[in-house]
Amino acid sequence: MSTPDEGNVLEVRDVRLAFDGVTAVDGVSFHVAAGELFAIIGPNGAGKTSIFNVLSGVYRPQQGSVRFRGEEVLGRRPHKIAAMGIARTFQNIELFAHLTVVENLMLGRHNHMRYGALAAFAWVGRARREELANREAVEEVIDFLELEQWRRLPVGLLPYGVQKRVELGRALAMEPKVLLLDEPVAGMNVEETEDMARFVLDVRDELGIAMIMVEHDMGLVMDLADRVMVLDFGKPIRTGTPAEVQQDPDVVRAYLGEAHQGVGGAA
Amino acid sequence: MLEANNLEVVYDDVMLVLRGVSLRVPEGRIVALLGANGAGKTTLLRALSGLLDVHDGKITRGGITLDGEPIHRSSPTRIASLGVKQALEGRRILAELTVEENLRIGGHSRPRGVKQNLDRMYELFPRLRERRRQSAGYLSGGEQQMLSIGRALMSEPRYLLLDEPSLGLAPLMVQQIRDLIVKINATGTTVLLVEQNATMALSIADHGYVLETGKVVMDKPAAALLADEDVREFYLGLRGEATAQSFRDVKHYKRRKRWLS
Amino acid sequence: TVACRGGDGAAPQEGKGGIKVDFGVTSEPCPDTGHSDRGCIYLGSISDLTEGPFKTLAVPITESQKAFWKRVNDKGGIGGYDVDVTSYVKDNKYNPQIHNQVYQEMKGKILALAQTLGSPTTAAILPDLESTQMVGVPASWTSLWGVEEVVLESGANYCVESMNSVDYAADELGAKSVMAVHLPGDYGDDAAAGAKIAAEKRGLTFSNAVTQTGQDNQGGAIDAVLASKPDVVILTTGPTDAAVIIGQTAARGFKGKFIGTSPTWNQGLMQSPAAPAIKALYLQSAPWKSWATDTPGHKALREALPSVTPNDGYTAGWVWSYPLKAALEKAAANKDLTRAGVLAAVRQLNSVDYEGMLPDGAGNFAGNANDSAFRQTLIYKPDEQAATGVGLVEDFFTGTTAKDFKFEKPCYT
Amino acid sequence: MKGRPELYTSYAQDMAFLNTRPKRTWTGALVVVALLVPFAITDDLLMLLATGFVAAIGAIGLNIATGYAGQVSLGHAFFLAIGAYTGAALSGDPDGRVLGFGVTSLPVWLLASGLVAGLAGLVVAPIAVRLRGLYLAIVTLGLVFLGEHVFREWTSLTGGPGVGRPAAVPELFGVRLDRPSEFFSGPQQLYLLMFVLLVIFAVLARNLVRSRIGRAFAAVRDRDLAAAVIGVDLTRYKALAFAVSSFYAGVAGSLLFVVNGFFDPGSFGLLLSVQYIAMVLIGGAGTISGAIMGALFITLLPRITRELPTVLPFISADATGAVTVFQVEAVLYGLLIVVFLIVEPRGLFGIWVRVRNYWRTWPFSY
Amino acid sequence: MTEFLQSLIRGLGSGSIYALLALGFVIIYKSTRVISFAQPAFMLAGAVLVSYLAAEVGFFAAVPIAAVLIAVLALGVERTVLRPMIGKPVFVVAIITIGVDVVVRVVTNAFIGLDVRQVGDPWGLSTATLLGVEVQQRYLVMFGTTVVVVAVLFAFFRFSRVGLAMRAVAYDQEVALAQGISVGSVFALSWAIAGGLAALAGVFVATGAGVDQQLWVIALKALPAIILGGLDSLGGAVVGGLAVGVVESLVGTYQGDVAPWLGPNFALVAPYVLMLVVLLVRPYGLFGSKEVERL
Ligand SMILES: Nc1ncnc2c1ncn2[C@@H]1O[C@H](COP(=O)(O)OP(=O)(O)OP(=O)(O)O)[C@@H](O)[C@H]1O
Ligand SMILES: Nc1ncnc2c1ncn2[C@@H]1O[C@H](COP(=O)(O)OP(=O)(O)OP(=O)(O)O)[C@@H](O)[C@H]1O
Ligand SMILES: [Mg+2]
Ligand SMILES: [Mg+2]
Repeated sequence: MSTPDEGNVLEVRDVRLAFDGVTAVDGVSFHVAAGELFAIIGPNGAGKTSIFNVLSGVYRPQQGSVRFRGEEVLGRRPHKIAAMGIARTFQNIELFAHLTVVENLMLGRHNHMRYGALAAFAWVGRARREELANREAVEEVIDFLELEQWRRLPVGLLPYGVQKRVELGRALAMEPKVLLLDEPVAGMNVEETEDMARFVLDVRDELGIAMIMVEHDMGLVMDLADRVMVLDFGKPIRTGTPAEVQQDPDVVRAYLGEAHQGVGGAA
Repeated sequence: MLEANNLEVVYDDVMLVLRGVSLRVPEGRIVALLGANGAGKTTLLRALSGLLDVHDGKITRGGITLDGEPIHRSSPTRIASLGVKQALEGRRILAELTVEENLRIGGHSRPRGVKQNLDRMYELFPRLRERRRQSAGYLSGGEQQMLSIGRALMSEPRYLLLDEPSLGLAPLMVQQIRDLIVKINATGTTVLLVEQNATMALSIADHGYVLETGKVVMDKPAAALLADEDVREFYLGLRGEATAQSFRDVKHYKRRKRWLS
Repeated sequence: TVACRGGDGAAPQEGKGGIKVDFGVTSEPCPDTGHSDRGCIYLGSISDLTEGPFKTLAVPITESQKAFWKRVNDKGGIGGYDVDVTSYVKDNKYNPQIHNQVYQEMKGKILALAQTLGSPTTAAILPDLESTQMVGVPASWTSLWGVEEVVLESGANYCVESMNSVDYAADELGAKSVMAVHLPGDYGDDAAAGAKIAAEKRGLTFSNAVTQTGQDNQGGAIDAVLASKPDVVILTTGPTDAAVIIGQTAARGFKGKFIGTSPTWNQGLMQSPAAPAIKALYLQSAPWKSWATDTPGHKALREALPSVTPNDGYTAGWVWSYPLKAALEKAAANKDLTRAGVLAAVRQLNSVDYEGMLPDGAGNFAGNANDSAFRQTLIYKPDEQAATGVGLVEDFFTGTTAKDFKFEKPCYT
Repeated sequence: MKGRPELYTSYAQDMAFLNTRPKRTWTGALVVVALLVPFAITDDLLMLLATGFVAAIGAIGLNIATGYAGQVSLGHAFFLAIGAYTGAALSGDPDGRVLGFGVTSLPVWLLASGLVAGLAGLVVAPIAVRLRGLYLAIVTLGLVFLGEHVFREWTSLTGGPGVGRPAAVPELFGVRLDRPSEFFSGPQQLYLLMFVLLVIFAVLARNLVRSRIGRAFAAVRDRDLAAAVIGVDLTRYKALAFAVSSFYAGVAGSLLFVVNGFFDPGSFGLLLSVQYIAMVLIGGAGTISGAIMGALFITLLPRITRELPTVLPFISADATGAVTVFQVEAVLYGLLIVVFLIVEPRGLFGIWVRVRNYWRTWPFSY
Repeated sequence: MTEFLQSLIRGLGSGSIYALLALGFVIIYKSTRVISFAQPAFMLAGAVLVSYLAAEVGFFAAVPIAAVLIAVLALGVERTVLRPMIGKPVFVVAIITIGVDVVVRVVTNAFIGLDVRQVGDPWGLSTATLLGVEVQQRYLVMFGTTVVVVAVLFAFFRFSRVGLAMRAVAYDQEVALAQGISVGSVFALSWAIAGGLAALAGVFVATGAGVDQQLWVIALKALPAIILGGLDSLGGAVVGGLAVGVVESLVGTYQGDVAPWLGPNFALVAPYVLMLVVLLVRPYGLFGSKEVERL
């Protein structure tokens, strides 16, 4: 296990989260370095999403600490954490179905605007300036993710794969320092998966944002991730490079399955 | 045999989604249904199980027969009682009910067998047994997927229509589900399998259909589909290539589907 | 005052028989009176006809007024005109806003209001009545009407009636303590105010309990009565409320008497489980005599409504109509059937001929509030034999309190 | 330009208040018609429309909480009442029977009414923030019942039930708008006043809902957990939605009875709350124009049902007959609401969208 | 002490009426997620119907007949105006039920006529002595009937598949349909049961003094009861209904001495205060099931 150092954006130490009877996360520690793509894999119910929920303040763990750029995250409410610079996507798409793509992305920029209710009523001066400026920022994200043709549609009407992309866009619009991706290609067809892979790489290479990705598509994880952590029953059983992890017999037994030697077979 | 003949389906009186689809699911077989997002796969399943109404959809032409008897005007309740059961897309578990209650609901049309079937499901999915008294909504994504499949199996259907069962499941679990489908098929359940994971679907299916924008564009034995070059490119992707490539090398480009031109 | 638009204004003009007219009076005959040679005076009625709390009184009142004016028409009309009270009848659901809205709708087409039911409802149109000089007949007995020029009230108001009831209780029943159990609002508050004034004057202990409509909501009133055990309770509630209060207090051992005002009574109560208690404990005060009384007015009422189930709502509607008839006749005689003319005629009325339904001298609209207040009341008691379920106990009387009381403003303010 | 009517050259244009030409044309035409109406129709209809405009202000307010932020409130009557009493008391006769401070200037008491009601909204917000769906709806209904109790008891303010008090005094720059002036009748003036106020408050609301705050409301409505994770402070925005909604209710409440000139505590019951919810739903939840349409519809509906029986000749005008006009009216009122919502659950706005789409594609424009 | 006991028993008596009403609301809510504002109208209609029937067939025959007839009426309403709304927003449906309420109530009012009507129950205001306390017989009957009805309902939902099916229908109609549950029958059943319960409650309300137009208002007392108990809990409805009755009665008895400044008739709004307090602690009422949410 590599030791935490100054360059880490995120340091998670010994987090334990239990719901009555169920221990979802059991002593998990890891760190993410700046610009790193860190993957978490593990069987269903291993606690991957729960870790994300801890990081974004939805769940409050019984013990442990999460430091984001040196600051403690635990105990803060979700919107505060979002404002600190942690953005995420969700396992089940959590877009605002009645709003358009542009509006969803503008919501991502909620904390980049500061004007209050009175300014909003009048929609002049500061409110107008901020709205216009942020609209430009949003259009850049739209460009980046090639969402132009869907901009004005309510997201509820979009194809599944596009919705996943919009969700990524909303997270990017927040200009986060760390991006949490929960199963970004689940349910996507091959073409969409390949597109998403491209976008994830672009985010890292062009924007330099550190990422944590949870995904069951082993092809994707093994190809993209810098390091991988494997969870089982809430406990990390192995952390290492994709190659190391793939060879680990415990990982094969708990997660990959015997049939899975070599190239990923699951989408 | 469950059969759709020249089926045309319209949503909201305007959106023509299926344009003359014919499909045969012979008794005792596994039939795979592939197709891009929005092709109309789910719509076809809804038509088969009578659930179009809920979505303001209508069958405007063609029909569906079950063992020769037309059922496209029957209520979903009746179709379910005839043994056609659809596992809905997107899990759709009842979050506020417990895991066990969700399973019981699945057995609504077969009240006598509920006890044995519950045990059977818990055997298949030990995770669910651990969580049986917990509100199903707190399950993890994959656990919910198991519950959704389990619920469909609770009524011991004659025809099981599965909509993307492998979505969100861990690789090991995907293998288990695959084995499970083979197993229940062996015990007499006919399966119509909709999948994005074409590799998995075609590896167990007898026959496959490819649906594009509401039309069947391919209708071949599974083995023939697996060998088809187009299918390999569009549904098996990188993994279908002889020499495995890395996702790191992916570039944006638009492919042309040959069968549509 | 209004440019660019027609419809609202009507300049006074010369109508039939050289009478000056403006609003709501036409030279064409009324739609269905069949007297093609007469003109027509349109009167409006706004009443509680479907869902409101006073429907059971409002419907008979409205019917009775139709019969009253039909009789007037049959006996020759007024100054060459028939009176129409059927074209503009509206339901207010006992809601001030609706009352005002329907009033605004009919306002330009009527001369006066043959009925405006309820106090908050009427209050919602009072400023408008005053500014347009429109006269209205109330279907309520609040003491506020005594000071309102445009309102043509009849009979003793709730305040006077309760004073008389308390005096009666003190004199005839030997009561030493009185309690007012009443609904909030001018109806109950007015009565409670009168009861209090009388109790103080007579040196009786007085207590007070406000209740709400609804059979289920009388617990507080019942507890209050049982707690202070007054000799007499002055009730101003609805009929079922009264039945619950009387029945339950009696069931829990209360032995005092109840005196209720007329809206408190409904003959259906004689079939209710509370009937034995009501028969034993209940008395009813009344502003005028009940349906079956033998006066020319009552006789005419019964003849005009031969087939209805007797109900003192009919009596009330009939009695209330006399002053307006007198005013219209006087205005016609003055050759001025404009709104201003009718209001002027009202001021000239020293007394109204109620055909014996109210004593001579009733209906003085010429003087100030104190002079014109009518102060006599009757007492009835439940009687299964009687047509409307009540039989006379005490004929018209004025108690000592009411006799000396000086009216300057409504009692309840 | 003719060829590409919707060519935007800047985001400012795209994000403008009325960003398409049809919107500008239609809105302009509507305003002109509304300003001409007082010279064409009778006073009673003007008063009804004026009431409708006021109701629209209230409905817009409820729509902000319910349609935009998803907080279904049956407590609107309570906030309307607070506004009504604040306005009436502030502008009331200091020597009158009931509480009055003699501040008759309309802008002053209007704003004060809104602020007091808005404050009340903020006070109840902490309770509301914890609750969801129908629990919230019924609890806010509880406010209405508690409010009714207070208003019944506080007779020095309200005049008491069944008695009531005069409404706020509409005086602008020393001119009583409810009295006829040299050029206009009272109802004409009130109509114009209410119309102008409606336009102002509608524009303000429209601005709010297209701002970051409005988007945050929508996010809270559609999925509050996700909204929190992307940075929306749930407590704050739920409370804000309540406060703004109550502010509008307060403003509307203070104006609501100006047309009638009189009101009593019985006016603020369950029925009033329900009417406002009906306005929002019948108009189409989550749109400003829907709220306005819904308010006008509900306000005019009784009038429409009063006119309807005249075309059904078999009904007697008799108050006691087996079937009376008034019963028919009441039944029609219920039936129209039922039938309407069954036919078009998206409300008047839904119908409008249909019509618009029809014309848009006819014959094949755009 | 006697005063307290009497007050308590009166509260339980009227509370059992509220409980019956609350059960109706809850049953409809459980299967449709809608609060049916048509319940007050059904309650009034039930009482009026009995007032006519009792004269013909006697009170004890009239009550079940009326309950069945109102159940049928509710069925009809469900079939005509609610069935088309399956899957539509619940608040729209709730407003529709208000429309239904207006229509049914106005028509029923026409049958009340001008005089207060009587349901002809045999108990009147007669009292019985129970544990040394004098109580009205009708309260005992109400309480007893409610206990029996509740027991039957509980047994029904426990031992039939319907209870679970109802909840499935409420949460997701498509899922229910896919499992072979007849959503229409579940809706119909819940409306019918609720209609019957409303009729029964209406009769009980009317036993004290009679039926008049305003009787329906009492149905609104069920609203704090169902929130107090938890919207989707049958047990909660019963507990909530009784709690509302008892609180109303006790506050009525003692508030005048203890806290007169709260104003007369504070008892009538006391249930709402209780409701607010309970919800501050338990946002889903005493027994309501919590909305499940996770990301
Ligand atoms: N709010 C909660 N209440 C109770 N149990 C919970 C809650 N949230 C999660 N769990 C339990 O914690 C365990 C971990 O869930 P989590 O969602 O983190 O799994 P996961 O690793 O993301 O699985 P998947 O790959 O299936 O999405 C599961 O067994 C789940 O049932
Ligand atoms: N309820 C509905 N109303 C209107 N259109 C619908 C509805 N459901 C689906 N559609 C449309 O019908 C088309 C086919 O949808 P369907 O869900 O059947 O596709 P699918 O092949 O199952 O896609 P996926 O792989 O995303 O599940 C899509 O274009 C979709 O937008
Ligand atoms: Mg997960
Ligand atoms: Mg007078």
